[in-house]
Amino acid sequence: MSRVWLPCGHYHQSYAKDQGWWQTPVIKLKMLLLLGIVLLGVPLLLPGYWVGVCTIIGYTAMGALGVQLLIGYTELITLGHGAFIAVGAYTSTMLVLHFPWPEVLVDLGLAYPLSIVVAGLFAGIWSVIFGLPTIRVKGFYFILTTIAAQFITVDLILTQYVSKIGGRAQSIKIPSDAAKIGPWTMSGDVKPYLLMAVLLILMVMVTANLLRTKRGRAWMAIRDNDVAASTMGINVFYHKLLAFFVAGAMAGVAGAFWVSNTSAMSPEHFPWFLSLKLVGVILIGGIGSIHGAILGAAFWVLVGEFLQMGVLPLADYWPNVLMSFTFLKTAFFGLIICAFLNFEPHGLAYRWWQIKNYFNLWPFSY
Amino acid sequence: QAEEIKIGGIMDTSGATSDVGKDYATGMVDAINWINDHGGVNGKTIDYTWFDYGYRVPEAQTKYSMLKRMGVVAVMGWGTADTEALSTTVMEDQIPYISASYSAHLTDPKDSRYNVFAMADYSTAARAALTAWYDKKWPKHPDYGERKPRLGCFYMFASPYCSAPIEALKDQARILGFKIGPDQDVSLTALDTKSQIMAMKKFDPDVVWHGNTSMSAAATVKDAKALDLDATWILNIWAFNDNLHRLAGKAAEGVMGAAPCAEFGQDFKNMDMLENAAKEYHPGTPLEERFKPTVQAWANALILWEALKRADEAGEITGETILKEGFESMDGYEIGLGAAPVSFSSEDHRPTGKVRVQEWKDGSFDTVEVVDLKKRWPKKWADEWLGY
Amino acid sequence: MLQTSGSSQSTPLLQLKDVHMQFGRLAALSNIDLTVRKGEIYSIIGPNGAGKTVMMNCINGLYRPQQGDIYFKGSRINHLRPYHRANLGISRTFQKIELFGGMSVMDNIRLGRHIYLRSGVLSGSFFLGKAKREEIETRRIIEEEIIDLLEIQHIRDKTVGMLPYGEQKRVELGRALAMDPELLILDEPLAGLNLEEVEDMVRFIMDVNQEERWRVTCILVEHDMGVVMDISDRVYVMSFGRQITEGTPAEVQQDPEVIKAYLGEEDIYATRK
Amino acid sequence: MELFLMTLVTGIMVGGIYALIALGWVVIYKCSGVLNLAMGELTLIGAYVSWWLYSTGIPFVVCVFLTIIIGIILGILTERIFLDRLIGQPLLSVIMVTVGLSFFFRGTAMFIWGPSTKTFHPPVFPQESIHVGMLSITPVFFWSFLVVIGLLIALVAFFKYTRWGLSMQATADDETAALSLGVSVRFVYAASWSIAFITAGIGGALLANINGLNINIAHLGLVVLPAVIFGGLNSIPGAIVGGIVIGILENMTGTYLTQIVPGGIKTIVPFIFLVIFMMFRPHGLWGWVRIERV
Amino acid sequence: MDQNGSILNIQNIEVRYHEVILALKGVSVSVQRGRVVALLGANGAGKSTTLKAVSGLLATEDGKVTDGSIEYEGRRIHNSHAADIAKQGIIQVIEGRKVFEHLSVEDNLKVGAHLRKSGSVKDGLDLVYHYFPRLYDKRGETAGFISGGEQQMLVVGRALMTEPKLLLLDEPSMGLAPMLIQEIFSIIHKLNEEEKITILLVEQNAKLALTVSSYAYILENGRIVMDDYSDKLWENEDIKDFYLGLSDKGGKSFRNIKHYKRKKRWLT
Ligand SMILES: Nc1ncnc2c1ncn2[C@@H]1O[C@H](COP(=O)(O)OP(=O)(O)OP(=O)(O)O)[C@@H](O)[C@H]1O
Ligand SMILES: Nc1ncnc2c1ncn2[C@@H]1O[C@H](COP(=O)(O)OP(=O)(O)OP(=O)(O)O)[C@@H](O)[C@H]1O
Ligand SMILES: [Mg+2]
Ligand SMILES: [Mg+2]
Repeated sequence: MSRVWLPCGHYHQSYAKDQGWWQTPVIKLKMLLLLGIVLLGVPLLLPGYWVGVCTIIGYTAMGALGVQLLIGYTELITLGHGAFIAVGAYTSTMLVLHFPWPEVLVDLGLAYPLSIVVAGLFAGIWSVIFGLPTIRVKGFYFILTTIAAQFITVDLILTQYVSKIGGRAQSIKIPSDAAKIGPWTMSGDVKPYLLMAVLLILMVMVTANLLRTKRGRAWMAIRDNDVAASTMGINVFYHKLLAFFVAGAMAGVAGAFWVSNTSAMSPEHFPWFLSLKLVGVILIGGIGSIHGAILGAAFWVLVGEFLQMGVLPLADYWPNVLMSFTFLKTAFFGLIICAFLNFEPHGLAYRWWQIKNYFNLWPFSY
Repeated sequence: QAEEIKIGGIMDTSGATSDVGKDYATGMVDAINWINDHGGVNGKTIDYTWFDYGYRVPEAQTKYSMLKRMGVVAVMGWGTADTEALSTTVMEDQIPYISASYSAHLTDPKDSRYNVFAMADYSTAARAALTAWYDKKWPKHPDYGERKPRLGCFYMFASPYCSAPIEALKDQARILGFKIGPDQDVSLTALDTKSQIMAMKKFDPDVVWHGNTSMSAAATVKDAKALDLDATWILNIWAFNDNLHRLAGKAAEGVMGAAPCAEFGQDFKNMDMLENAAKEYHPGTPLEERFKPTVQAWANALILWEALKRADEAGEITGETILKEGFESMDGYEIGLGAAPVSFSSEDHRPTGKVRVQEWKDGSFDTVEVVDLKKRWPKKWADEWLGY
Repeated sequence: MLQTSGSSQSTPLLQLKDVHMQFGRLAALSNIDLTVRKGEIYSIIGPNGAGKTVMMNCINGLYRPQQGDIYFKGSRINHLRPYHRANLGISRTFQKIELFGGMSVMDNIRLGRHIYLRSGVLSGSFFLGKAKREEIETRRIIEEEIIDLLEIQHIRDKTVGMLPYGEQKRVELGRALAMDPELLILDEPLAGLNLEEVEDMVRFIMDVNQEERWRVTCILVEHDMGVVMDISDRVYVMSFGRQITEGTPAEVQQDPEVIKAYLGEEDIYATRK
Repeated sequence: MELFLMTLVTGIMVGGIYALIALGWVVIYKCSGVLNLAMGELTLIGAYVSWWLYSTGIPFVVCVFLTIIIGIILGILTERIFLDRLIGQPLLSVIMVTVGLSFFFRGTAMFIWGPSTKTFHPPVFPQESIHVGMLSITPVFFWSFLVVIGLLIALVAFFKYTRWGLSMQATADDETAALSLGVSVRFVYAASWSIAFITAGIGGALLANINGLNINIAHLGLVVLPAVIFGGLNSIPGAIVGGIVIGILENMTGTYLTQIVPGGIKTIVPFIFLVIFMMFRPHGLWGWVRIERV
Repeated sequence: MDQNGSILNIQNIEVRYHEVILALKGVSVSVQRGRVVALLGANGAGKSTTLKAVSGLLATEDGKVTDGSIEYEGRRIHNSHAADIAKQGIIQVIEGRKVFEHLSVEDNLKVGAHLRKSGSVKDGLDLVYHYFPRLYDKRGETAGFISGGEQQMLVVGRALMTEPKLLLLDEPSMGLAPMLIQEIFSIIHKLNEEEKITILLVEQNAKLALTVSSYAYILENGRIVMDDYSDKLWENEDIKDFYLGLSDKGGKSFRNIKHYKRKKRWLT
């Protein structure tokens, strides 16, 4: 297989940048602006529906970030990441609903936030279990293990056993006041969105930091050349498991977040398609880039929305075929993915890099 | 310009269940158009906006919130997972949610006050079908009176729809005095079920429940015939339709099932209305391609129509009035279409206890018996069976 | 030209005793005995397919010989995995460049310092405390000692996959040096370089071998006889997995068997037409 | 004993169907190193095309033949339109394109033919089973088994004895090097997709005869993944053996294990088994061993 | 050098990678039919890029000829498909020993014969085995497992199997034992003399390259800085100094190298 080497690591162009987050005033300004948009702009300016869409984007991005870590940074191809989101979601649900929390904690609204943490840890550990075969199995053969993770976790354990806890089979009802953080009940459009935004920002920060320190570099080394990595003193197996843990934990947090955005939890929230979608998201966004995961999620969700919107007006003119249009929508979505990868095989993040490079060289391209 | 009533729809026309979902969605559009062309809701027209959610729960959630934003007063829904995922939300928003999932879980107003549907829920249907067999077929069996009848179950354990009525079915079997054999897991996409049939043969059942949809039902029925499993098959609602005999051929002979409503084109009250509407609003789709989901869609549309009218007469049309003045005031409302009259109350959203049970015989569906569970087991109906 | 610092050179750093490595029916190494002393440049030469790379792989743990023992600093390391041996101070470069193609030059070299970094996942996640301090320190070491030594300032932020071959070789050496190794295995470091680059590379090797800061013992696998004969302290010649001879460059050069199996009659580096 | 034998035979027969679809998967992997996640949809298209032809009154054998021809055309078109620009690009991108293709194919097929369940009318194969001793075999399965064996021989011969067979494998190994030797990678892609379309077409046509066809046929594309992995991603005989082993395994579990461990275990046990199996053979039965040489 | 009779004519090409990285800034090379032409230059000068531009393999690395033209026997070939170019008889031996790792040595060679008429495959194999007996010993082995030098022989041998008209050799001697280096250059010489293959040679071993070639170009930083007949270059002081290492008074040893650093580029 031939490979094109692209920058898919992490960059710090100057000595100083290595030390912190916001170095120059310009970057600081940019970051603040971005934060402002994310935390204030979106919830205040967008209509509720679009806030909801943004929440879905964020949820997708949280899942995709873990997949990015595994595929984009460690080259552990996973087609079963949905399983760990599910584990997180169920852990949190179970904890919130059935765990005998001390009254104080419930009153203070800490039960749910704590459950998010536990969900993250538990999903991380669960994910490590399915990472164990990496000690021998590599490449595409490994994806079988991840698919197994999906089926064993969601289709067997969650569906058959966990879902039946607490009475009604298959779907566990989540009362609207179950997801409570401090005094706020997570309901409506804006509050779940804000929770999502905070969690996502945190995750991006953690990922970015990990990637520029020891562990992250080790992951990338394993991705690029695991034999060489082992001769550099990197314990390849341990680091793979670590990647699984971190990615699984992020998925778990995403799942726990989902609890605040649904009123019943059932295994059908986490179909295999979800896992596949997460991989699609990072491919569209760009392999090996953090903002790729977010851009990809936005692209995926928004294209779906716009296609949906595009079909609606047609209903008035052509009601007969509207039904068939839903298939054209599917087909079109497929076409967009194909076309996208044909013209941007390295994803959105790569185009971003190109533009930056172009401007760096711009006046003097020689 | 007449006043408009905004109704939303969340349908699956492109996802995993689109084989039946599309027909349902089409029928729904027919029905709403027809309603608008026949007086609307006391002169007001219905403005119906629907989305395809591809059988994906998160999408259903965003679609729902979009509909809410548009100001709909009621939503026509589809699958079990998404309906349940939204049930608390719709209760808070006070938007009645009329689904094609007849899961019995949705019938307890304590948990899901705003969920309604027009036909016997899965559990009631399953109980009725088994009872009908017990009433009509078992007495003709050579072993009648000598031993307990034996029941075996085939269904996909992992699917919510398939496993939803199992508990109720087994409960009913115990009430009627059946011996219950081991369950067999059959995937919705099973190609071949010979080994399950062989395993079931050891138990030698008299009656077998199949809880999936038509494709895997056809596969099991065919294999059962090939392997001489001599038992009567009872199929779950979404399996017992015209597709069955098309797929299973001769093996479909004698298969039973609950038919909470009629097949498309069968001679029942209001059916002419469906046919005319189908011809008028979707001339591109030949009538042969319309089947039961269309009828099911109509049934849901018709009860909503009635509820809207009642709400309108009581004053103003809002989600709350539709539920309270509309649905919950219905007592024995006749839909026609072979469905039993429906009643809702604020304690009980089971539409009916009365189910028609049919069998496929000589090229048509024959009614075996109309079972009225509510009348037969009034105490259990009232105290035990709600919501599972 | 031998013996610059007598006493330390006599201590054995690495010993292979009767090492035997078999792939299917092919004996890639048989009865290999050799001793590399501290501080020397020890060259291994032999025709293509002689088993040199296999031997290097055995030393740093990528292969496990079926038989025989490997001692490093006096202790037996047969059972240790490669990352473990790296921790002990064995580092290497590869014949067919094995860089981390998607990462920048800096990050590649930083990876060399992996074993010296101690911070945990948590402090790494938030880039606080120890992790931050360590990173800055690493950066300093790399900038001041390695990048400066190898003269690769101008490419340090480039992705290595895009660099030309010659520069990649240099980066690879930099990465190996970042580990502050005691034993540096160089597998054909000069292949594919032109004269000027060869000279540079040789200079680096000499530097790290002799300068007080490094004092690295080197095992050099190379086909460039001009360099091997000039800079090695001792030369080990092998063919078909077996030792042919061992000795000082001058001795080896004269050995008829070596000439027959490896060097050939002509001196290709001097003659024309 | 009878139960065991029946389970075994059922497993083999169902395995034959898996093998049929697995073949297409392996061919594409073998030639381009790409995991084709659209395999289910190829089967779907094959099934619909042959059903559609049959419903116009053409004899079944001719239908299958025409399906094959249409498959070849579609294979070439797929390469031209969707994959040509991706030659030399990262494999994962190509894999994702197959995901895009799966949406595209599914949507298009459903747009053309509608989602409702279709059946071959009149049935092509007799619905009654053939009885051999105490065993009973559905004719469709029997035929597909024969087809699988035929395809196995044809494909193995193709890869072993033809110039293109070798060059295609070389392409999967190193595209750039193959290009530099004048192997047309576009042709290789087109050919491999055509072959996949052919096997999917035949497989789909037979499959649709079993329980009719609707969108759920696409599901099979993934069910066969364990089979492919078990056999080794680039081994044609491996796909067949894998298909059969997985078929048997599923049915054995279904028969003997579901009672003990209830719940969906039938489709899951093959995965569990495979995860364990791969600890001993990380490249399946006959897959290419990953070369880690420095 | 006159343009007539040249089989390959590269005129003032500019090559970009990823649309932004400019690797060649105007390179013109002309190769006479039946000659060996050498391309020398420091690392990163763009030698490999030039060859890839000719063979069309640039596309696989997201590179493109953005200016100038490449003509082969009068036809413009730049930016056409690599396989089509190969069909016209231009074969590149890629640097980095890209063997088909999972195929056996003999199968590797057979893939090389892809463009040959089927009958002559055996002749091709005989020829390659004749030149590289070592490959004959290893013919059944999986190519990924043979030694680096053997892989180098294999890629050169594989290219010979294609019966090229114009052979683009990228560092053929890399990693070969001294004896084999002599061998491979005599093979290059023979191929040129006996099989009448035109060769464009990129080689770091300037002495040998200038020995076998009749004309040579020096590439620095994406530009041609000097070109002349090989004999003339051999006499050139700069070349002697930087490429041949002959300018020093005799007896220079690599040991003493550290005492002087040289840095000179023609144009930068
Ligand atoms: N993993 C392996 N599996 C099978 N055979 C191997 C393996 N590694 C090496 N060999 C065989 O061992 C022999 C020695 O290979 P090695 O790479 O050590 O040669 P070398 O001396 O480094 O030659 P060169 O100078 O060409 O690099 C080769 O003939 C090769 O075929
Ligand atoms: N795939 C690529 N992407 C981006 N830049 C590249 C790529 N390949 C080469 N380059 C750049 O093009 C320039 C020329 O590289 P090239 O490989 O042609 O050099 P070379 O003369 O062959 O060097 P060497 O002797 O080291 O092989 C270099 O500066 C390199 O950074
Ligand atoms: Mg070697
Ligand atoms: Mg080069």
